[in-house]
Amino acid sequence: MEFFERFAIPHPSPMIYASMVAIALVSIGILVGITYFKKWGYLWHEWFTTVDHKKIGIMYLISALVMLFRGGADAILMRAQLSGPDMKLLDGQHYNEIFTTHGVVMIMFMAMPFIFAFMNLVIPLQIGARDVAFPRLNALSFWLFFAGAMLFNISFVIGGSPDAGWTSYFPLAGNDFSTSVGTNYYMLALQISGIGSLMTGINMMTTILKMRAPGMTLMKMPMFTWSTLIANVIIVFAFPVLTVALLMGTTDRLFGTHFFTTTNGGMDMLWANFFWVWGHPEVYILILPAFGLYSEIISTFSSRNLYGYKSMVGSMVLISLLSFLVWTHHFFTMGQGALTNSIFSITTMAIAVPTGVKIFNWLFTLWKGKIRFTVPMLYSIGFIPLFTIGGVTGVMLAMSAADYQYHNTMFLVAHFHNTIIPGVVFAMLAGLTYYWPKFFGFMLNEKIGKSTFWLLTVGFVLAFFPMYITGLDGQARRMYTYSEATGFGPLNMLSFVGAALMAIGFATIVYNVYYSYKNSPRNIGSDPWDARSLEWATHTPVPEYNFARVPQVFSSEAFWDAKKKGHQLFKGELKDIHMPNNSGVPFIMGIIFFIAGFSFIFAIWIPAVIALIGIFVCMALRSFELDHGRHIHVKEIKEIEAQYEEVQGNEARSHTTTRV
Amino acid sequence: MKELFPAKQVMGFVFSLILTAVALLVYFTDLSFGVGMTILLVTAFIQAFLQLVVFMHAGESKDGKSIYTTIFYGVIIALITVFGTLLILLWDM
Amino acid sequence: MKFKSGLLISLMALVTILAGCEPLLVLDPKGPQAERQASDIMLSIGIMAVIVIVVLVILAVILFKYRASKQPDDYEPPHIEGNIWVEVICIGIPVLIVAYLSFVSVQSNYIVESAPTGYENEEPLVIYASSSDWKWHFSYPEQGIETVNYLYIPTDRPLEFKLYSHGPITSFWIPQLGGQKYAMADMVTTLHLGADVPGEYMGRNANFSGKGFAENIFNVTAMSQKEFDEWVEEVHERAEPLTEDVFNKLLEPGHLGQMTFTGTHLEFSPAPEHNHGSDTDDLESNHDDHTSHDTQTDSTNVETDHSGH
Amino acid sequence: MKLDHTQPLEYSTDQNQLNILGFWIFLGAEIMLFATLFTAYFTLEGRTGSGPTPADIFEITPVLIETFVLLTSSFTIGLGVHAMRLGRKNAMLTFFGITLLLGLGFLGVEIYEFTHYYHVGATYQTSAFTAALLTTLGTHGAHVTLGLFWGLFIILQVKKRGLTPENANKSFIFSLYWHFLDVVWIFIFSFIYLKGMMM
Repeated sequence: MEFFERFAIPHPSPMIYASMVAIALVSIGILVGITYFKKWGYLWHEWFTTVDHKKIGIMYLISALVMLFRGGADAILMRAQLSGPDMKLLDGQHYNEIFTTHGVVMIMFMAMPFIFAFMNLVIPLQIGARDVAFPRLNALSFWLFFAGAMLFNISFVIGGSPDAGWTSYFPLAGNDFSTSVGTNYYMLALQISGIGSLMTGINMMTTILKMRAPGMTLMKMPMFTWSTLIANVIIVFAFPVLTVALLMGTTDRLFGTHFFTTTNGGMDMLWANFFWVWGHPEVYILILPAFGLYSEIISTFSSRNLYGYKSMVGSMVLISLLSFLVWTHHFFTMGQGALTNSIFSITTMAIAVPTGVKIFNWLFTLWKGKIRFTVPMLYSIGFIPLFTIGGVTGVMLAMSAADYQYHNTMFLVAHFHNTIIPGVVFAMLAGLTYYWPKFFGFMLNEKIGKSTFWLLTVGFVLAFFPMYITGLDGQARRMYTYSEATGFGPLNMLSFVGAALMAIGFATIVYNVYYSYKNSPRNIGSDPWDARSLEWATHTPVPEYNFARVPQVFSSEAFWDAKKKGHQLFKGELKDIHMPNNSGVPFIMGIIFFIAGFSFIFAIWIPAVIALIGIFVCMALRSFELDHGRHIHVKEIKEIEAQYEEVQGNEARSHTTTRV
Repeated sequence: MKELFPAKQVMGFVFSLILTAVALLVYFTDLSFGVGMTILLVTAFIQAFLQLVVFMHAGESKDGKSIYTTIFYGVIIALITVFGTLLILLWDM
Repeated sequence: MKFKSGLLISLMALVTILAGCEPLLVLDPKGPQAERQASDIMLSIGIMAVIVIVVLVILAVILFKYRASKQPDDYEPPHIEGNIWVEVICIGIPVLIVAYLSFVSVQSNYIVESAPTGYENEEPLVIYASSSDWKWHFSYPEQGIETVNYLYIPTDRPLEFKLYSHGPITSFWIPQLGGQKYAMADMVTTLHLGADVPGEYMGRNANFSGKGFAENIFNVTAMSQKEFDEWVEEVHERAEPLTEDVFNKLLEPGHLGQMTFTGTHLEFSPAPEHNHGSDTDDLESNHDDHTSHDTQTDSTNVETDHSGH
Repeated sequence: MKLDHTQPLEYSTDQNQLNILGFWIFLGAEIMLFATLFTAYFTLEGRTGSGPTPADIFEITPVLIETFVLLTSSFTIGLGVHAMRLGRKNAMLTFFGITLLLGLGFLGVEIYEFTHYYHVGATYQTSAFTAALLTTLGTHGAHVTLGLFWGLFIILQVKKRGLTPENANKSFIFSLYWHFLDVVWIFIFSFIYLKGMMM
């Protein structure tokens, strides 16, 4: 029986048992449902084996939304536990597990797939390409991310969740102080999804560097493409650091090495150092694509070209370099000398300059525009002041002497949520609303969308602004409880109210999708927002091959110029289009990685070794495989195009009236 | 047979052997730490550059610019990571 | 502009709540280090508030002026690439602000990392503060006293805290006396603090360290040097000596109340060898455990001798 | 498939060019991977706990052999690619074969070296220094091992299917990989071994 004991949860509670049952029931329900409706074949052919960037993007999107709710449930539990002094909703151990998984899920399994979703959905369209550079690698990236996410999410019902914080500082995360397998889950799940992210980085960089439509020079790329390029450069150079750090953490825990232990020469702060060498660039990986989306949206809905294109690009390049130069500000209080702190204090503040340039450029883009307050635009407008507050508190934190007082407090928590929620989450929701019609063929309801925005914004302000104050009043982060005497009670209650509002806000998104699916008209045309870049130049929903003819580009707003100046985007005869074949191997490799990860977590060596061999066999098979892809012939293209034109012909007549 | 051994590659190989021999000076002679490290840094980086240009043909295609940018960007970030970490964890502690 | 007013109302609500409470700990400093930090914080809040307000006002004006509903249907927004002077200003002003703040920040770094100003000529009181799961042990090597979970300090005298940990990384923090610093198992860090005003202050571990982290707090009482000396004498009369066995019991994970002992654990369980920010710092120290133990014991012996008189 | 005959075979299709650029970007990531390992090594080098120091365990002879063998293999694979560009399939295969044999030789010496460390009491679990050393060397060694299999597969494919654009592309990318491993070794040789023995 000893073998099975390690799978038990070390700190069970009724809540966990309930979730266990719920997970089992939902999984069984899904499996039975798919079997009953005979959808296995459909799923396998259309989704599990797909290499189409649009479908992979949609899978990222769905995963990100699911994980948003998982992480959100953690968040609301935390706020509830802290809503009053000496609350007994969660005990210390449970609270620790929850804030750990909240952080990891939100960063690695919500925000990352969310930005990958938009990169996948939009980038090939925006640069006029048929797919990404390595479609099958792209599928593998997704399935590795998915395997990592699933692995991490089963932790709380099998063996116990990690409980050392999303930063997992050693020695707390080492064997001496974290005796359950929780931190193994953290190490392996992040490792697997991290490899997936790295491959996406390589893939996207190659795609953008090599596959742009003719005429699209680097300085004629739309801003989202630029931001994606820079973000992926950061991914390529930051993620290997995480890979190595996780490897060392894993060997410390599983094989008894002494990288981060307190004995035999190990250095605990080396983990913190590596974690932040990756971790700080990571936040720019998240925020830069968000900046790109805002640029597209603000420009579209103020009907203006983006102001200061060159300085926008320059500031992003500068941010990408600076992002690797500031990591020490996460541990100013480690005890290094004043000189080091001064250097990193200055580099950190320096980031405010390019960021400030971007804020002003957005403001000047709005200037003299014709501003339409659609839902994506509301998020973008809300973003500007809220993110400015997040940014300036960042400058405050960068002052290292003062940081001695902010560090590890709720002030810090308020700051990074203040950048990530209006910065990243708002951008993702704006992008979701903005691109929804392109990929699903109908618009999300504006009215519900607006109430979502207001719920989230008011909720956000109520939830996080009080934390600035409690932080300055001495409330440390990650405390599961506090006494009445501290006086933190009322402000934390306010936070809880805000968090509840946000929860309602997120729920309305689901309702919106359902409502719009039922009620929204389908004849929206290919350009419902009167937008400016290439992705709107193709049909809605996008055909498999994206563009029947490769577009010819003359400016960074190719589609706008085509509409206004009469540039002709699509010239020449139709030709056969080369497309990659579907493949089941990425999905299978995802499963093998999952098995390998699981076996390592529980130190069950035989399946671990078999799974590792399986991975190499898959790679070897790939090396020998001959796969030249397939061609869509001109005749077929003509038929598909004709179908779209028929629909569009109907739309053209009602086009002017459907404009927002 | 001769066409299989182009002068460029042979010279590159000989030069890399010479660089290795120079680096070995730090082992076989009694140099101060500073001088030794300087020699190692210089030989290692020349050696790496040699491989990049002579053997790996980094600049030959029309993507040469992207390739050089990527590699140099990587090297810069790598140096920042190495020396930044040493500054934080060893030199200023 | 519903959005603006919503934001303003909530901000106002926060300010009201803020005003209704006691002053925030960090902004109510009782020592020179905390004072410097509080003034830095207030300065940056001021500058940052101006920036936020400027952005808000510009945004509000633009949104009001250029909203589509106000414009004629045939209005075509112009194509504007950018203006070099506008961009120079947009870069220049942030650069100036950042440069100024950097200057202040660097200056403060050196100030908080050195002995507190005002009484720098006094001999500093050295206190070893070490954490274990989830308590604080305060050793006064000069006085030959050790306390658990409470700290008595004299006012108007530099305090030099030597921080390390018997377990996970913790962070020693007394908000009203000054910012925090990490305590780690493999090295000793130094935190300079000082108290101007007698009183009771809250101190805690600020860095997450496991299950009992929330309750990992301690009480700080600042008093005049005379009272402090009296307390030392009293402890020597009344308290039990700290033996290795007792100390090892104390180290077991859990929570304890306040305790007082004579003697310090440094005598039998010395602080880690890598002693940052102190004269005995020896980077080339022997890696052999035995010799380093010996040197450590020697140095603590010297300190015990000091306290002998 | 569109063939561009003005370019060497390995660049001749769009996909081939994508593969080569993509691989260069991957090498950029590898630079960071090894830089991180080096960072860990430099930081932990002096933290030997109760275990041996670098000077205690390093031996110059095996290191010299490894260096020479790997440098030569980097040369021969360069010749292999050159032969490939001349269309000399057999010469190319010979050079690739020699390269792999040299790689095997390198691995053999490295295994000897690891057993030596084991015998003098420098195991993976001994100290932070040994863990960092063996992880860095081991990661490089694992790359070489993977390269041996990869190279073997490529030789088999070229033999079976001839010098197609695809195979030429794979061979060229493999040569990039191999040269890169040599570069990494130069840094290991200089900053781990020579620096360690100098002190």
